[in-house]
Amino acid sequence: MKQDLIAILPQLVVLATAMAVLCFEMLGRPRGGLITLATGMLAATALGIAWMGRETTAFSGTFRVDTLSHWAILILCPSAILVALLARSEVGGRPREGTLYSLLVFSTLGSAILAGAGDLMFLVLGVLLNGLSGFALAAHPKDDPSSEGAMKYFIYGSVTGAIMTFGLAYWVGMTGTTYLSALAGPMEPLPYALGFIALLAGLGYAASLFPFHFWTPDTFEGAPVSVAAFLSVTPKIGAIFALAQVTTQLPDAFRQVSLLLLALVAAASMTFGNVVALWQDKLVRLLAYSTVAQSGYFLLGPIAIGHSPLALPTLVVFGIAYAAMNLGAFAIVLAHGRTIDALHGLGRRHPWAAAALTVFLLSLVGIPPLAGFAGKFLLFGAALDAGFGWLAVIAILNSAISLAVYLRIIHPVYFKPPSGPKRDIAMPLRVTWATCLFLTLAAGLGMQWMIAAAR
Amino acid sequence: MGLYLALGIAAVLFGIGLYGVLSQTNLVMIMMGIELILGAAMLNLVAFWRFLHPDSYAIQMFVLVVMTVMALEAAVGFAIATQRFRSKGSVESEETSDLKG
Amino acid sequence: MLMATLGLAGCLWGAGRRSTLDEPGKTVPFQSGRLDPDPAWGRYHVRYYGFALLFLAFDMEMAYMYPWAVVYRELGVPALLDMGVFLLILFLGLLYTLSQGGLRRQ
Amino acid sequence: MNTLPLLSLTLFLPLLGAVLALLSRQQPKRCHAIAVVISTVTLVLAVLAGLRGVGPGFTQIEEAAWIPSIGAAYRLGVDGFSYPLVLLTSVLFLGSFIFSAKIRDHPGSFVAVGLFLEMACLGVFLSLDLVLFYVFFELTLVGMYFVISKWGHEGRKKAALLFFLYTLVGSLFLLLGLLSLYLHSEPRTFDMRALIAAPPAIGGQLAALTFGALLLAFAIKTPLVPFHTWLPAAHTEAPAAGSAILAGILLKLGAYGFIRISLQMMPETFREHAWIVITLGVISAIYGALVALAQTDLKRMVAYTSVNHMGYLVFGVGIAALAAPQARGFALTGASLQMISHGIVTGMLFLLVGAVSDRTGGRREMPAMSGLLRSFPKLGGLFVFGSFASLGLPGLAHFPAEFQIFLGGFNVSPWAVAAILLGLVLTAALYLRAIQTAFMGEPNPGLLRRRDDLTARELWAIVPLAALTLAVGVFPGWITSLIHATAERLQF
Amino acid sequence: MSWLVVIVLYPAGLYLLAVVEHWSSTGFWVWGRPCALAAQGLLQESVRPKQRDKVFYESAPLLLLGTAVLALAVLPFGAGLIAAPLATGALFLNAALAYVMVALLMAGWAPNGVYAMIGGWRFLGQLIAYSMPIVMAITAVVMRAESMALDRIVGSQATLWNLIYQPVGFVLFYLAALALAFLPPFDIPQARGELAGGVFAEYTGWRWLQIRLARMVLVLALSLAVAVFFLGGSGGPWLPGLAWTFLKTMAVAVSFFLCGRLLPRVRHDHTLEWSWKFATPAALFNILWVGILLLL
Repeated sequence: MKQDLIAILPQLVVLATAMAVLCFEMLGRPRGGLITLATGMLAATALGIAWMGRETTAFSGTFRVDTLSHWAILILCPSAILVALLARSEVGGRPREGTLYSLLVFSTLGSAILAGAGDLMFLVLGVLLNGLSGFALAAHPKDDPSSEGAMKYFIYGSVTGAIMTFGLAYWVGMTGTTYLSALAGPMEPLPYALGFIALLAGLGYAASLFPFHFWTPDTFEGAPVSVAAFLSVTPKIGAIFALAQVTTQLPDAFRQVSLLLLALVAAASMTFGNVVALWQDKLVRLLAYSTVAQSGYFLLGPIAIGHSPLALPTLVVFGIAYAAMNLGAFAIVLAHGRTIDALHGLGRRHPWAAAALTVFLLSLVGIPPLAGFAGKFLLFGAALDAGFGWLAVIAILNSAISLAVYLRIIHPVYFKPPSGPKRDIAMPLRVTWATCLFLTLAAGLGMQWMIAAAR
Repeated sequence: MGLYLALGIAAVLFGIGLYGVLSQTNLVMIMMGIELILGAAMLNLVAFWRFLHPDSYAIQMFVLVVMTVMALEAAVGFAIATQRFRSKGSVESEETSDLKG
Repeated sequence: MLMATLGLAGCLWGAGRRSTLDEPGKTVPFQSGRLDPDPAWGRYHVRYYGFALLFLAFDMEMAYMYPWAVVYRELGVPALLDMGVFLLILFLGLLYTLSQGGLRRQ
Repeated sequence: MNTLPLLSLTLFLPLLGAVLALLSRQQPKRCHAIAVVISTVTLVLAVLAGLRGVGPGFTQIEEAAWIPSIGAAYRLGVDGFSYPLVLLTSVLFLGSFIFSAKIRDHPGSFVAVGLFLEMACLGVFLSLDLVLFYVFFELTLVGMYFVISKWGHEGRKKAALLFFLYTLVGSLFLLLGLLSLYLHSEPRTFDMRALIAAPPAIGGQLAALTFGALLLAFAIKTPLVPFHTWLPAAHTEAPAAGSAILAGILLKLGAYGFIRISLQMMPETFREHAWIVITLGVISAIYGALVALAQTDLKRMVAYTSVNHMGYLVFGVGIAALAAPQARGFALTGASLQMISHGIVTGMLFLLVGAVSDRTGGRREMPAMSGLLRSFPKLGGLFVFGSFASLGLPGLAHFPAEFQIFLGGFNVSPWAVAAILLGLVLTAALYLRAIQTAFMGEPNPGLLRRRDDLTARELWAIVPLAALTLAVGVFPGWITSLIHATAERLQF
Repeated sequence: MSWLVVIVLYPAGLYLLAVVEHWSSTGFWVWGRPCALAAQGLLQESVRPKQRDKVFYESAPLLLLGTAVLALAVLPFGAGLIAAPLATGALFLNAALAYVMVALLMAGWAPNGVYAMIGGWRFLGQLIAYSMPIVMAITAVVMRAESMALDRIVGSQATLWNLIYQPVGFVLFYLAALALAFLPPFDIPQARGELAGGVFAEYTGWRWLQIRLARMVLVLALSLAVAVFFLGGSGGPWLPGLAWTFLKTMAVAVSFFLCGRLLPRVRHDHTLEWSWKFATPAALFNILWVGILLLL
């Protein structure tokens, strides 16, 4: 018991932070909540670093303390801080500001739980915690678009969650336990298939993978930009890591066909996300579709895990890269406008912000030596190594399409006349994107540290 | 036999729930479909516990977890429905057309 | 005696079945004398949504508490601590609702 | 490593310059001064590195740990193939910066992007690590994209997009190919030296696929027909200096990749599929010449001759894979020399075309021009000189290169050489026609916006290139000896 | 034999309770009042709204009665005198009583009248208020007994009644039971004089009699529950367990009506607010209290 608690101390710190932030909100001190959030998350991160290298399980094997769960903490907690800074500049001063912070941390906790799930119940609970906080976050402004987005998010989330629970019941019935590690046991094809498809639905929705992504653009557009940024990063990383936890345990008899299904989903997500993004004029929607595509790339990691020594580092590196560049892009969007038109001539007005935006977008494409390149480079390597060369080819063609998508933003930023005057940008925003910029630039050089730590 | 009967009923429940979810436009009705699906999941679990793995505590626990999921999703769902109702005056998902593109 | 009681009740019931005058207002629900009341089957603002949502959360917690209560004495202090943490989090939710004015009549 | 890391200095000096230029972007003159000074110093450093001695194998290795977990590291070094290209890069960039010192539209950004591009190009040639190679390979795209879409002509947006997309697809396939090489190396490493010393054992279909990915990547970059469609648009829309660099250096990245990666790391597979490469080379040479012949736009014409010249080059590489050691030496040396010659000559031609269109207000249709030689004797004379070099006149840069390629080719397939010689004839024809229509005859006064001949600045940019053309043509030995030694060492 | 005594004793108790109830609301002690009411109800004309939901209208009183009987079924009338000795008796009791809310909502909905409807919704609000205290109080009792079987719960109080052991729980359970049976001061669903009869405004004649009967049985069941959970059930000196249970039950039931006579009616929003602000925390405190006592 005691060892269990020590092993999951980072996650516990996250929980405590969420509660402490909530307490500050009760006292009507959102700023204190923000500071608490930052402190708590930094503490969790520090613990995550200190705990690095421990490989154990907690609570009789239901929660895995391993590379993925450590790195989930290391990625998600700093992201939560950055998102909180964004939120501060967006909804600061409005009612229930502190609640937003608290929900951010709760959702982060959900993702952290997902990332270490060694048990089906943790999968269900992680998706639930993640989702519930997410619904509330999306509905935070209480206006028409946000409630619509939240409603769609809720419908997709709860339906896929229910389906996932239903399907997982078959796995439980087959194995008699809820351990993921028991999957390798005797298994009939039909219950297995039902369970796997259901699982894919549940986690695929959180990761906004192709057939389950329909909530993404609407929710992102309705929600505050900071929340959209959060929703594009945290649930996704949790869900993909959880998928990785599952795919390492797939029974051999169905492994190939399951991975093939995942691969098809990945290919569809990438293609759909990128192609649809080509026609978007609202930046948030564009980024929403691009996150669908990015999840498709991300899915290469879980597919390759167990077949390639590169897969685990890949998940970590791409996770970091994705968080940094996506949050950065959203931060710029928040600062400078939610449509492409609003960004016209940004290079003239705010050269540094424009340069940062360019870096984030090129990083999303995967241009070296930026973070996105580091991630994709390893992802493609892992996919090739695992024998999914065709998927890597599709991913590559999609990278090219995504270039066209992002150039639609980059081009007017530099080559169109300015659409508005220079504006003062709040300090927290600048801090956020500067941090993201640093991470995006440094990830290529710092890859070694991450890979070494992830092994 | 009992197992298959229970699984069959659960499957039917699931089917009804899924049909409800897909065919209804009112948020509250959709939530009812969701509850049916979760109910089917619980029935499945209980049946598996009763007929296949009578000594598994994990399955019982899972049933409790599913109940929690049900309740909390209902709670948040109603909260969203209330808010939607206040801002828009309707909880029909068909009428949600402000956001598209 | 039982038979007699039942028989009496039966007679009385039978007596109550006799046909009655058809008066206006007899077949409409009471609404302080209005004879064409609006249908009541509609939406009401019952003003306790917040409580209802809180109730849902707390009610689920009870599902965990019953089994816990049964084995509480066997498990001793750890059980107290476990449930203590759980209830603490839950209680925090209650406090939060209180602080946000959720426990006021809406 | 106790000595001064000259290669790293060469590599990162332009980056420093880019930062300086950005910092002083308010003062155009200082920006251009920075550009010229930095690129001159870079050239000097490159020359100094060469004076230290470039051996047949990789020399002047500079190595630092980067990602040891996956066997990637910061590794720089030069050999006979890459060193001349490094020199070419520094020379051509210096020339281009001198030539574009007139740019007044955001000169700070221009200089910064240009120097960034120079660093990327140098990086490709200097790096001895596949990851590093790929990083710089892609960076060139970003730099070039901004050059074209910011300082290009009317259709620049589309051209830049086309260029970026097309070449990105290519380089992504390159990434796949590189990863495949990595995954099959034993132990897994990205070290080029190790990969060349012990080519990865990829078997069967996978080898073909890997080779195909690499071929596609380099064919797009080089470009070979049918993957050349981005090239005319990009060249036409790019500013003069941009075109010069695009043709002079960026195309060489593909050609260099053919030799360094396809040939050296997958010799067996290359040999198996050499015929495809040779065929592509022949087709490109002839097709490029034919299409160039049909152009009326002077710049497009020069652009298509690039396709033609790159055809020879790739043909040479393909021949080298098949030929016996003796002939291989010729073919490879020829191909390498062709890179240098084409870089110098085409770079010079594009700068000259730029000078022409500066004087005609942006119009470049040859039928409209006439008598340029009389109007601008220096400009015209240099153009004629460049044309003769480009069509392969003996004594000028292309001749020794093409001669050696054909010499090697005769040992393998005389028919292919015969076919490709047709391209040579066509090139001669099209240049002569261009000279005749645009430069001979009476001047067309309505066309000209400016009447002055080449300015001192332009001369400073172009004349050294012309001198180099002559030098390479007359004394090719000083370069070929380097290349030849390296080519001889290849053993497969 | 014991069962026979139960069958005689408890209906008599019911009759007594009906008399007490009349006294509590009017102040007159009329022994024949229940008989008169019964005769009146049976003779009275059945007036029914035309546009009613027929199924709900007819089944609501029956459901209420059934609920109360179900609750009685698991409660021990004396040592070993349980109609259905369930291992999860406490849970079952709780579950059965939840249907009171369903019955009242049905009754409120069925006649399509606003007064009834409002009464129904008010009871739903009341449920939200009382269920947490009642459930948590039961939990604390279960903790002490280490079982949900009601006879074990009675057994656990052999030395000390839960009334003394966990007074807070007793108070909460007592008040919640009042609310559950919508007795004054928690009678707002019915709210004589305000809602014109509330939930049951449209019930007349023998249906109304059913409701009154069900209500009495419900009160009896709840009193019995209080006796079992907190007053040691059948435990007591000299007299047989059966008698002790009956006496305690009647005492509790009479005290219920006394409360109604003494206390002012509580608005349903106040019920809600106080329940969540004070009662639920108090219930949690009670659980903690019992938890600590048990570990000592």
